[in-house]
Amino acid sequence: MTTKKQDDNQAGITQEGRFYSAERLHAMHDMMLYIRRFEEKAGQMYGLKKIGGFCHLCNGQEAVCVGMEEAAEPTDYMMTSYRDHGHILARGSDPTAIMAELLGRAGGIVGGKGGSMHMFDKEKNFAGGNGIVGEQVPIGTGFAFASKYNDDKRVSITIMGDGGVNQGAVYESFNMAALWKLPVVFVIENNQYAMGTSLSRASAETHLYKRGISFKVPGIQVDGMDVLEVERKMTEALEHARSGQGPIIVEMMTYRYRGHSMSDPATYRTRDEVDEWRSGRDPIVRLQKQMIEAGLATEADFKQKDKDIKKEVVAVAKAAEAQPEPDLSVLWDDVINDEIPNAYPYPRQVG
Amino acid sequence: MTTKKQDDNQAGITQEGRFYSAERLHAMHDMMLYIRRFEEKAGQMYGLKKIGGFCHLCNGQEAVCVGMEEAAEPTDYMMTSYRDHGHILARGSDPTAIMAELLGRAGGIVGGKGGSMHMFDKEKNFAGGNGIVGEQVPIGTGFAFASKYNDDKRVSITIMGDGGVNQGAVYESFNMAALWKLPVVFVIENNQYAMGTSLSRASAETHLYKRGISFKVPGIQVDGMDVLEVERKMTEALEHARSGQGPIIVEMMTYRYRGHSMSDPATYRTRDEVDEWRSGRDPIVRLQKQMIEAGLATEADFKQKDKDIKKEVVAVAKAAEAQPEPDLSVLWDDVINDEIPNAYPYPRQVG
Amino acid sequence: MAKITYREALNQAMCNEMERDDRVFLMGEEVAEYNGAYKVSQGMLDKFGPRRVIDTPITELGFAGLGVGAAMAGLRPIIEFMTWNFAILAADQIVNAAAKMKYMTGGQYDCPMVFRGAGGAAARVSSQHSQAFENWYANIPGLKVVMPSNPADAKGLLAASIRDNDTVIFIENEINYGDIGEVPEGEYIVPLGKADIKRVGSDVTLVAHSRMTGYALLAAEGLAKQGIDAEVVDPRTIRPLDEATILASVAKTNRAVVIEEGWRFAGIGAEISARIMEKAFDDLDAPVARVTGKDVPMPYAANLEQYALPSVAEIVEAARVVCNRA
Amino acid sequence: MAKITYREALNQAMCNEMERDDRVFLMGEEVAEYNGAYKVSQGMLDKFGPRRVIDTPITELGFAGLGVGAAMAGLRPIIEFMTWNFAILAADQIVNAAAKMKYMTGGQYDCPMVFRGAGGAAARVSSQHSQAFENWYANIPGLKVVMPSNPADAKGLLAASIRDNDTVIFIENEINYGDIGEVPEGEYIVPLGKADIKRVGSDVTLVAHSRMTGYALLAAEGLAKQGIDAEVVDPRTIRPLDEATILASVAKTNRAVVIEEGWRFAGIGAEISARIMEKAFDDLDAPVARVTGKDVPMPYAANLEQYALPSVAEIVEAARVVCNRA
Ligand SMILES: Cc1ncc(C[n+]2csc(CCOP(=O)(O)OP(=O)(O)O)c2C)c(N)n1
Ligand SMILES: Cc1ncc(C[n+]2csc(CCOP(=O)(O)OP(=O)(O)O)c2C)c(N)n1
Ligand SMILES: [Mg+2]
Ligand SMILES: [Mg+2]
Repeated sequence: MTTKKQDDNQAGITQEGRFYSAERLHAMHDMMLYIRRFEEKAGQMYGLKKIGGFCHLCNGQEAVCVGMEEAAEPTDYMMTSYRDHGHILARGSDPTAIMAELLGRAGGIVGGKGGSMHMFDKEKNFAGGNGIVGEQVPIGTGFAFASKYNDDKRVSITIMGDGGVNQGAVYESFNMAALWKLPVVFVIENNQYAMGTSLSRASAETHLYKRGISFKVPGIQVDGMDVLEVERKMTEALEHARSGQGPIIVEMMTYRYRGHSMSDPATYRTRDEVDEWRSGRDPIVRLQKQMIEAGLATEADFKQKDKDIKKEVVAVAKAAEAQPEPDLSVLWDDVINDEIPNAYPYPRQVG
Repeated sequence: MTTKKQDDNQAGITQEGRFYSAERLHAMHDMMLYIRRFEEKAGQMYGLKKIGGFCHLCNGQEAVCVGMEEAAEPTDYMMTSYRDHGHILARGSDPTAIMAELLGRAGGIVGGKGGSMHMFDKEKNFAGGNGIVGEQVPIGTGFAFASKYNDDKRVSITIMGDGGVNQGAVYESFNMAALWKLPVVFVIENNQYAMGTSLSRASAETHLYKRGISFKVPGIQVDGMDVLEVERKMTEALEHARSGQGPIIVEMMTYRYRGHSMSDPATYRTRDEVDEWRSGRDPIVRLQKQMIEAGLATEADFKQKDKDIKKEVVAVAKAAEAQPEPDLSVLWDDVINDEIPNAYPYPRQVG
Repeated sequence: MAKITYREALNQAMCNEMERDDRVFLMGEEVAEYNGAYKVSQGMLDKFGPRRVIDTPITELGFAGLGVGAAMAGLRPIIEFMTWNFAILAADQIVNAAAKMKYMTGGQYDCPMVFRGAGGAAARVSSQHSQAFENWYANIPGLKVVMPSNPADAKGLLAASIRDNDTVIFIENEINYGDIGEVPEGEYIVPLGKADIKRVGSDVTLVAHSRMTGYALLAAEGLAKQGIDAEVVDPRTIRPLDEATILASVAKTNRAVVIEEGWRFAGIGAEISARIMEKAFDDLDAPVARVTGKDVPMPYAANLEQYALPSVAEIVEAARVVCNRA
Repeated sequence: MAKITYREALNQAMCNEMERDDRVFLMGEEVAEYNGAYKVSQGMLDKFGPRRVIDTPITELGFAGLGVGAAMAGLRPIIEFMTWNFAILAADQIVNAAAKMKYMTGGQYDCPMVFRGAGGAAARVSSQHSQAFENWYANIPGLKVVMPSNPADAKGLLAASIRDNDTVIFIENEINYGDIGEVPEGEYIVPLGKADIKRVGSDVTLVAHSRMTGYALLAAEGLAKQGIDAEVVDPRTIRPLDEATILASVAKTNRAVVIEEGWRFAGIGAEISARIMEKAFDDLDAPVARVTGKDVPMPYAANLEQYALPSVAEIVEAARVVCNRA
């Protein structure tokens, strides 16, 4: 059970026995829409070459980001791959700092050193932003180890993709987490593709929630296009981990509308397939419909909201762009903590 | 079905509907006993410091070595870890060359370069002898890939331990082998311990034949102390792989009587536990009993056989010891094939 | 000669060798249906079919090891790493298996295979995606390390590497993939272990490989304007190293600068610098200088990234210093 | 001062630090119930219990990464690799995660942890178990690399490494585990980044780390008999390197030999040799010489193994050559 308040006299929606207040629904909706618009803006800036390197959007996957965050405690750790914008926005990190990071500016969330793939926010317990596929899985297991060591009831939410799930370190992690009953929820964002490789071309067992069976890690499958289901199932999974029962796998069935990264035209998918997800199952439209049906909002409200968010995002982008590039001297910052001044390579200098 | 002949009019034993001729039973018995005595000799030589480095004996596990080999075709590939003496002896490699290798002599099976952990015999399709735990598993999968590529109906018998099975590369291999239906039999020698770590302290799922479920690799469990059961189940597994159905896991339940290596006193096990396996389930004694019961041999026959084998082994050890050390010049041999004479590091010279 | 890209040159080498020898196959992430993350394998699936051009799951250690086994069984794998940054996951199979297999088996088993992919920094891809690991592999007996700097060398060296009977670490450069140059058509082999003088000069020797060869050539142009005539030597094969060509150049110029994109400490430049001084101590009029990547993980911001990498200006400056002209 | 083994000295350092700081824990294969494959952690499970002394499955990449996460979450892991040969499986977590974490996160997350275990060749353990990887890790910004050569340094350096707020690669030596020496009792810290002159001399500088320091000291004895007075410098910390101490020695002796057990190409010796020549070119009366492991995988046979390793005789010979006495 999350500690968030629930009030049965309030307006809201009850789904599968769980009540969501209008306020909470609006918050979830707004965050999903914010992520959508924020990333569209990022895509645009990438097209203008203001953002460099690799840039991976999560358009279509917003319900996963937001529903998980709704279920989690702020003290729970969260870490993921390079496809990290949505998750860190949902965590509540400063959008201007995130946009500034994309632009490589001084006020970027990691000072311009990481870019799109390496978003971190320690204050919010968001631990990346990892560029090596699968690398965050043992690391997330380590956060869970620390929670158990400190007995602090925090859970590590460790996110990977349907491609990343094949990496050997994932199974080393499953085994250790199960053996030591570590409080970790392994989330698999199954968006059906790893770059151009469809799930069934890379995985012998395509039901990814079953990937823990060989290690006694239970798994559940979730409709990742339904933010409320994500919230509910994630709440259960967190409860499982938090209560000392050990790890659990949550497979989120989802889809990315865009290519793998900004440079991928995604010709390996049919237009029909993309349309089926984008038009038929979009998580934002779905929640809007539910809220309208429940009389919690009108189409006009959402139109207005969209306008407002777009404006906000434009302002964020402007503010970020107005920032200077990092000072060249920061090149030498944060390589290590304890610098040893009289030994080579000498701190902060060439040669 | 193996291509080995079976003759129902011959003397022999029928078990689970499968007939074993007296000749074949003797051969299996003799090989198990040979391995036992050979390794005891190796242990003795190690005690005398004639053998150096690490030396891992397979006392107790002989039925696995011999039963598998009985089931396999000579063209099937086989590879294992550093605990390799029993397997390569069962494959039919020259015992003198194996003993010479242990002694670091010129006539060693790999010229004295590998020692106990790195036995190879390409002519017999025995591919090691690998010292990095788990490393042979992707390699074995690669042999199977080559067999499929060449459509030559060979199977790769890829052996690992109950400790090695936790390595991530094993699951990367399971997945690829299942995805591409590669002809590989993954054999797990479950001798209950990885060095001093008992199975349940290292593995969340201790039924190791289930370790493929998450990758759609089927598995079976075998009494690895019964050479006939090993032969039968392995025959089925090979047939599965050879017929194009993809990989299969065979968990061999077995036990090593000695420590992990010659330097391990194995104090982490109770004497009772060791005795239960050694006295109660020894594969050689078991087969002897069966053969005596079936009137195929007498106790005296086996006593004589043991004497003969011990003599043979002594002769082998003598012959190996009589060999010179490798010539120092071979240090520079076989680093690469295509040497480039005028480039640094220069072939066959210092600096 | 046709003008083609570095990427196309690599593609030609692979296609030619696969036509010649059925044992050669290409395996890696996205090499088949996607035609390669960087399009190096464009069209190869169509040409050779899924038996010989194989997409893998994202399991570097697994498919590298699979390649080792396939090579031991008699095939000649080309294993593509999307970049060498990811190959670090497979280092065990490369170093403990492939490199040692022939030795460890007393000569019984060969590992004739090529591990290839992009090394060094691409543009703005940050710390985990911008590393030069050639010094790691060049340290290891049993391996050869090859790094072409232009399209013709890319084709000739890759063909030679595929035909070589040892394990070759073939490190390409993502920034160079689009470079265009004259490349001989048909079969073309550049032998391994031979350096190439990319520019003849008399005042100072610039030793530079991969992307840095281009930087050294630009620096040489700049130096020429300042009256310094630089010779540019591209080792092409890092291990084994054609030091005779380097030493002959230094014997002529008496001065040397070694340039590499990677980090300085125990890098390729350290080896070449030490080697020149060990072997040509008396030829030298000044200590050998090194220009290398700065000793920091690669940052993302455009200005920081540029600062972290070696620059043409730094090469010019280093050359001026060793020529006593700074 | 008590005379204890190198192994016991390491054990003392870990126990002291674990008593001081509850955040410190030890994890690795066989470290707990078995008391360590090489008995370095003898008694620690009894002393600190299974919360803080943890046996792992054989999954180097996994538990190295687990350590990285635990360090990011505020603990101070000591991750033991049974040997550094197996750590190659974990290189990705060390190089792409631990080393870069502070930089990549703009200073937000630290990785204060020690990766430790035996490096180099033990006795007769053949090619896959006899490798020196210090040059790999010394190349990487974000890491420190520490290699003690005697019991006192082992204790003092390990304590300093555990207290250090960065990721430390701590490479022990299996052959040295049984060495006995005087070791200060109680808290004892040897600061990182400080070389130590193990023998004062005036004719030639021998730079040697880890097991090779002992070889260099034996060589110095031999040289003394031949009238050559060698100074032996042990860097102790490889990265960052106290080159000032090395350069001061060379300024005095004008001659240097660098010794390492590992392979030559782009090894630690390459860096130190290049560095001495770059920085002390005019101090040198002869080019710096290197004595290294032979460029072959390590063979098993006793005579071949001995031949493959650097020998005291080779060090003596190299010193004679640089002193023009050969
Ligand atoms: C170890 C490693 N191998 C390869 C890559 C290149 N790469 C980046 S993303 C990606 C696909 C990952 O797909 P998935 O795990 O499904 O995540 P998604 O992108 O769909 O979110 C690949 C192959 C990498 N970054 N790291
Ligand atoms: C990657 C790696 N890690 C650790 C070791 C050290 N080591 C050698 S054998 C062994 C135990 C293996 O146990 P298991 O797989 O059960 O095989 P068994 O020895 O029982 O046959 C360990 C940890 C190694 N050789 N390689
Ligand atoms: Mg995906
Ligand atoms: Mg075992």
